[in-house]
Amino acid sequence: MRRTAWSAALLLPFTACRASYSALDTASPEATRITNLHWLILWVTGVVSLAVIAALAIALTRRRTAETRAGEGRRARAVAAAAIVSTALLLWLLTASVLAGRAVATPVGPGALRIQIVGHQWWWEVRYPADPPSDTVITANEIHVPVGRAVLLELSSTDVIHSFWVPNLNGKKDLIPGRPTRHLLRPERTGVFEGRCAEFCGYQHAHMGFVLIAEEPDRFATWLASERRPASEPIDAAARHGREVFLSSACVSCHAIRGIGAFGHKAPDLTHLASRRTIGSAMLPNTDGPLAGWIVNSQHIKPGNHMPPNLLPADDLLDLVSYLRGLR
Amino acid sequence: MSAPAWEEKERAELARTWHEREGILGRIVSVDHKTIGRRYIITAFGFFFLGGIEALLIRLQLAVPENRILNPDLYNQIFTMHGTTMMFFFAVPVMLGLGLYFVPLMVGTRNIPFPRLNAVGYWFYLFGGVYLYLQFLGNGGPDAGWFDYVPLASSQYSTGHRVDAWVQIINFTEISALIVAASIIVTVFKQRAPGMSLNRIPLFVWAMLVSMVMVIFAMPAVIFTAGSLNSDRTIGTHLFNPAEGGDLLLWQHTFWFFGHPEVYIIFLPALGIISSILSAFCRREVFGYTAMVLALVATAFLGFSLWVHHMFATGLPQIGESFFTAASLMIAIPTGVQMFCWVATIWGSRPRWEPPLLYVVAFFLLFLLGGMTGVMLASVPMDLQVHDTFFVVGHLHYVLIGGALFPVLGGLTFWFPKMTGRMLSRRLGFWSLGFLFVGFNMTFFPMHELGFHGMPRRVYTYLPDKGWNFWNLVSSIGTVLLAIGVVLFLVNVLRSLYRGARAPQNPWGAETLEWATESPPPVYNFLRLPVVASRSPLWEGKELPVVTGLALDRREVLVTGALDGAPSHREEVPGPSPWPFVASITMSVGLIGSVFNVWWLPAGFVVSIPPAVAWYFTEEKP
Amino acid sequence: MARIPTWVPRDDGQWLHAAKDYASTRFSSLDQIDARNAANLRLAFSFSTGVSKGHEAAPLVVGSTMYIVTPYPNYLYALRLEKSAATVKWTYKPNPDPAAQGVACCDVVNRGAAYADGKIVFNTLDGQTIALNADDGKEIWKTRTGDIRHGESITMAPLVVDGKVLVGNSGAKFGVRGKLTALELANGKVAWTAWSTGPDRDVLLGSRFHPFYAADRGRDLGVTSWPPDAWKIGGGTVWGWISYDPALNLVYYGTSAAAPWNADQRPGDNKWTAAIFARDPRSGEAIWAYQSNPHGLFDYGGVNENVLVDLPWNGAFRQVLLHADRNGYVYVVDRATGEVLSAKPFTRVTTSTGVDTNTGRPREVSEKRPEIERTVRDICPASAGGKDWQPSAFSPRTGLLYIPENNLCEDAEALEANYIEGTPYLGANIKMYAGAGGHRGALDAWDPVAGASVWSRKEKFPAGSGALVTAGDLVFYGTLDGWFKAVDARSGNLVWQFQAASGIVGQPITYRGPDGKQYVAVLSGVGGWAGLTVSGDVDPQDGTAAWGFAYATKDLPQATRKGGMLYVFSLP
Amino acid sequence: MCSPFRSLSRLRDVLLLGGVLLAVGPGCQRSSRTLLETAPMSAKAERDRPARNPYEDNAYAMTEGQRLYEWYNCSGCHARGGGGIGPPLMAKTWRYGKEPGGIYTSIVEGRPNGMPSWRGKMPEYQVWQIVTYVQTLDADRSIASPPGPREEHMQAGEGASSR
Repeated sequence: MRRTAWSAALLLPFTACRASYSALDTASPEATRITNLHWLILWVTGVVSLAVIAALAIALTRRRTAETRAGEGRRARAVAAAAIVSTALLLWLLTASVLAGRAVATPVGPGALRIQIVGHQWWWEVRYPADPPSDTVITANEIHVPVGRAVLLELSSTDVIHSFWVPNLNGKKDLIPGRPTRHLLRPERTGVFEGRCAEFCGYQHAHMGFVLIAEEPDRFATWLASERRPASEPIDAAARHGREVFLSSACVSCHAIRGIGAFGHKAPDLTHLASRRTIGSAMLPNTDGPLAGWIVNSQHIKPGNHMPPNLLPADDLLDLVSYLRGLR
Repeated sequence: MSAPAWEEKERAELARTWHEREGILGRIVSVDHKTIGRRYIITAFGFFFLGGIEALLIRLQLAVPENRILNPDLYNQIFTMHGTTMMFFFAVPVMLGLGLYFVPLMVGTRNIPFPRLNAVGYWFYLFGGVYLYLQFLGNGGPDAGWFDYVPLASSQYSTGHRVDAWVQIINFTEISALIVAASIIVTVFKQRAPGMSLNRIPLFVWAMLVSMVMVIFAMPAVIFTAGSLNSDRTIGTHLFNPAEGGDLLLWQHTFWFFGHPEVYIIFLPALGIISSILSAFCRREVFGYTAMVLALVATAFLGFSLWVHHMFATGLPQIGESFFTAASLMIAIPTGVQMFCWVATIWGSRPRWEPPLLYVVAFFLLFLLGGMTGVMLASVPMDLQVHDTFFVVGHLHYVLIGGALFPVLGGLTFWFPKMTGRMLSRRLGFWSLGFLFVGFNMTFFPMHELGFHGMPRRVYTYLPDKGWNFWNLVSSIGTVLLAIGVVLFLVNVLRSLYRGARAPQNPWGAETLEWATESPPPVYNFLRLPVVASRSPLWEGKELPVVTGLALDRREVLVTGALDGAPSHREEVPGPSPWPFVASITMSVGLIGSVFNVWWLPAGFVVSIPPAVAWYFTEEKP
Repeated sequence: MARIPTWVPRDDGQWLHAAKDYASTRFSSLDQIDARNAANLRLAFSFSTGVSKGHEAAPLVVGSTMYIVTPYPNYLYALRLEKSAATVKWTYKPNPDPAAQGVACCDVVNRGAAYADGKIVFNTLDGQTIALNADDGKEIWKTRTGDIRHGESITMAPLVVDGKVLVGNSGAKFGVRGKLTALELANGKVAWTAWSTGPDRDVLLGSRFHPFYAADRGRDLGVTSWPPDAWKIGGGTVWGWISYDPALNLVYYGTSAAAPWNADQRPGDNKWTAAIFARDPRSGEAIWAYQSNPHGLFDYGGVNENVLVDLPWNGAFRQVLLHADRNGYVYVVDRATGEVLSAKPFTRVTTSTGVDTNTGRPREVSEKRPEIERTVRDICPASAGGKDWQPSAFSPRTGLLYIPENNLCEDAEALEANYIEGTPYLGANIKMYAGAGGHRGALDAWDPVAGASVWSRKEKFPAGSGALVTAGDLVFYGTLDGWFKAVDARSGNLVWQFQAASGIVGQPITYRGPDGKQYVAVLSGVGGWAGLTVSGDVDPQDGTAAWGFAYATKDLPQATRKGGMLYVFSLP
Repeated sequence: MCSPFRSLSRLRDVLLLGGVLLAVGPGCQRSSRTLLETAPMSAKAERDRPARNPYEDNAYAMTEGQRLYEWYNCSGCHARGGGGIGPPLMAKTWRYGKEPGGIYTSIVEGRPNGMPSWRGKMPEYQVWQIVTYVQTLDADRSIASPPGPREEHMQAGEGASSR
């Protein structure tokens, strides 16, 4: 639009860098509406500020004039006029903001896709509830959503307050223990968007990210179907041994892998770990090296997180990694 | 020419009556509003430097991605200490100090009404800060952010006595603020110079008065909130435990009901300083006196009505939140009126380009940008995008450093001659302001960009592929320039103390009463209290009429009517006494001890009663 | 008035299995002791078992020998009854694995043995079923059906039906998947196993399965009514009572509550936990099933006894089963089709406002749903139930069902449960306390036709032992603080009582001794879930200890001590 | 001429007072916490394990121990110290003694009467953190130890020890 181009030029210096993960690179009607509101406020307040600065500059540099009653009256009228104009502008911004707010608020459409998100200290549990319950999909730190359909997030937390935020899609909403909240996402184009925890929640608040993938409805359906299946069988002897290592060491006390008898509930569900893009709540790429490093000593990578270091012999570690990498 | 004989005799006798003893003991017993005011300012700047060092450490850690200088535990302590130090131990106390020092002088009286209580107020403030930093040095600093949201700050997720330290210092700093507020309010209403009716009170005094009234209403809210967390953490009540009927948002509501007025308590005195500087350097009364006073009062009222804009993301009902958007936008109007009146004051006057005026110009530029981002944060949908990101960090520093620190530095430069009798160097003043302005903008302007790019607040590090590296580096370099500016200001102050030019009574030709006495003012402020006939007594041109008849052998102040300043009676003011210091020691030990064992609190309270009684009844023989 | 089914054999003065007869009436037609002469009852002899845990077993009398099973280490004594004092004929020590004590949720108890075809069959805590020769105590066969590694133990009394020994398992609180196993009486081989959760082939739901209610019809409901894989650790264990109707050739038993207690972690009906099953004992195929507490919120299991009676209903006698459930309702269910005829509360219930007989589901009160971060108060009846495992007794002479009742309520808060094999899988914080009226227990005389209580005797402590009713119109029961009482079956007046050395949680029986006299026997030895504050040395300062019972019975240690004694009474 | 520091003696006094206050710094071991924990438990380590608890009375270890006490289901058998399946941990006397090394062995080796062995399932530093928490469950719970998490409220009642 004309206005965006103009203001982009004005603010070129600092929007030059890559805008992939930014509130200004919008991918949903809500984000666009908020960004337009942003430009409106920027323009209105910008003009007012420049006017005041100009007035100040002139006042500071103009030659001195005599103290006259008429001068006094002129200045009184100028101040009154400025006050009235600024009040009017603020009223305009107020109405624009309230209208935008109503547009962005959460209308509960019947066809919305329900996703339950539970905030934990420093990772995100994601559940897709279904009827019958056996079709429920449980995953972590990665959210797939179909494009073109409203997504209703039901947010809750089990420990401290977190805040769910995908800059490209919509504002943020807190996850408060004992007080469930709701949030709306309506992605209008496909893409991989990064999300973040935006409320200080302890040691690893900095690395409590997640990935949100908006994809075509059919690809979303195939992803959902694959997530419903139990863990895939290990393909070779090494992977089988890796499964034994998993079941015999500390992993099984916290992690769950559906189908092999690991039901831990205190850490991310690993049934389809290999299908996820990142590990360590969107901190490391999901490849062999980082995964091995993470298993051996996650404290070095994310000091203070709740996963203990695991001193495994080399071959056990390799087999375990090969097993986990096989969990498509 | 030598002063007339009677004046020498009166000065000697007054000096003996209002005598302040030397040495450590003298310091402890002193009740002079100037000594305590100066102490507040110096201690506040001491904490400002500590807070500055913490800021440097934070920026050092965030200069490059995945930096390993500070581990998360230490970083959390440092950013919490930075916030707590700057808000509770610098911003409010420096305003209290300026108020304590200059309000009595500007209203033309000898001392504040409750001098001994004020001494206690300062000691509480000092002991609170010392305790917080001692615990911080023992790796026990609070680490849940300066506003300590529950449940992170509850005993289950913040173990040990870290957050307990934060909870206790709230008692210390807020009690000292309440004490100073009481003293200033009574001084302004009951001890003004004769003839100083309500519409002749200097704008700085109005600003301090309105700010102190806000203190009276805001500080108890945080004392209640911190007290509730304290009882949850130590004796096991469940005020913030949802399982037992408590509510987590109760904390956010009661804290921010104090939180937002707190920043206006810091901002209003700054408005007063700017009015004083502008009237002095434009040699002209500030335009629209009534409008300015009403704007101050309006800002105070609206300040209490918009705290929920800190909580837009907690899922409160949409309609309710938009009320607070309206309130947050409305508060821009009174401040706008003040800025328009200042511009009108400058319009047509011949401003003198001195450092204080430059500080005011810097304030204009920075506060306007702070106001712009403030309006953005006021709107709910916009705030949901930028809340708790570096955008907010940028906004709050623009309105706090731009809106309060620059005016305070301007005020200090303006009043330094009066406080110390020495002029600050003009050249160093310009250099320090230059570094401050450039460094400040280089540090905090990129933060708005980082906020839009999704960088959350209070992160100890960040990944390299997020696109935040460049602006974080720029911001960190900016901090160095800011630090240089502050150091230059300090060098200017220290150098001028010994080698600054001698300052006459009224170096800037200003119009208010503090310039009607020597620099630095004697212990008794005025030989004879001045009588005021207009808003700018010193610009009347003729000799100031004075009040005669105040006793010279007793510490007396003239009590005048609240509306028109008509003299009503003479009141004797208590002199120095060691007991306030003793009482503050015992009460502080009680409060600090209660962190480690609850029974210290009643013990400390009981032990404080004798010194408190003694402080009230004993009279120091001059 | 209701009557005992016609196929129940005439009383032969013996006591061959815990429930006396396949209809589980616990009624004896011996009437030598009656309301008039009961006051003269005196101790005939006593026998110390040498074990000091909860003695929940029912002694058996076969001919002139009495068999008793003790709690862990599960000794089995055969006592010769000829002379005035009991002498030990033989003793069998199974030496179960001591680690089993770590997976016994509610004290290391055992509810007794069963006699059939010259063999004595009983279960051990570590999951073995053992058959001994009744005469010389030689071991005939031993089969392990439970694995303590994933928290499974066995505490129930087996039942021998049609040449098959029916054995369940315990450990729902450890996430153990419930099952009923049938072993061949002759050689102990496993004939069939019916799981309580899982696909239809595991639950043995075949073509003959016709549940009465629509919600119970569907394919693989044991899987679809759970979140994925949750049915594998879903509980529904079988540790209670089994009844058998030879005419209909159906075996009736209940399954315990679902795991974990925190219901939010298992959305869906959680089939077939807290349900009553009717199966064909030969093949194990289920004929009908009725889920009394779908998606159970308060650990209300369905394992309580099903007393088979013929009840006059709308002018005709219907073949029904009476089931006093833990959710506080006495269910009258048609035992041929599984239709719920009536369900009336026999104690104060706040968690539901009644049972909808059209759907068979209780009408839940939503404010009482425990949630994470929210403590729910005044949940009545408490998780231990309006009546726990303590069996009721039915007398055809009075037509009344005598129910040992708990009058307890609780506060509960849900927690996020974590599953680690072999450790409790709970996710709840419970604190129980006395219900309305301050008394914690009672004995109710319940008229199943009218669906109301005729009389009720308040007791200070929660229900201790099971009930026994005789043709002499006497009801015998024991209390947690050690009183063994006999009351008039018609009026409820106390006729006789005896102070035992330790609390009574056993099941009283009566038999005709070799000398033709009627004897009444009961095992005393406090324990079970309610008695853990004594038998488990639980510290009542922690109100949530023993899953909340510590707070409800914190004064029990002053009232009784540990012990283990058989008491047998008779007229002088 | 007057300046805030009228004389050098005044400057000396202030520095003296400051020094005294600084020396009193609590610096208590109580608040120290190490985030990069020791390597997990290996077979060799258990023989020469320290009998003394390395986290003696450390607040961070206490709260971490409490979280692990819940996560590893210790509360299922021992509740919050009152016991149930397992013996009560608030009792005055314990069957295997109360010194930290003994508690450590009970957790790692397990005990014959039903205590499972956690060898290999739990890293060594977590065992020591649980030991630190278990020691706070002693009968006379002193006020100094943190009052513990929210479920403490469930013990409120006449029987509960005053907290």
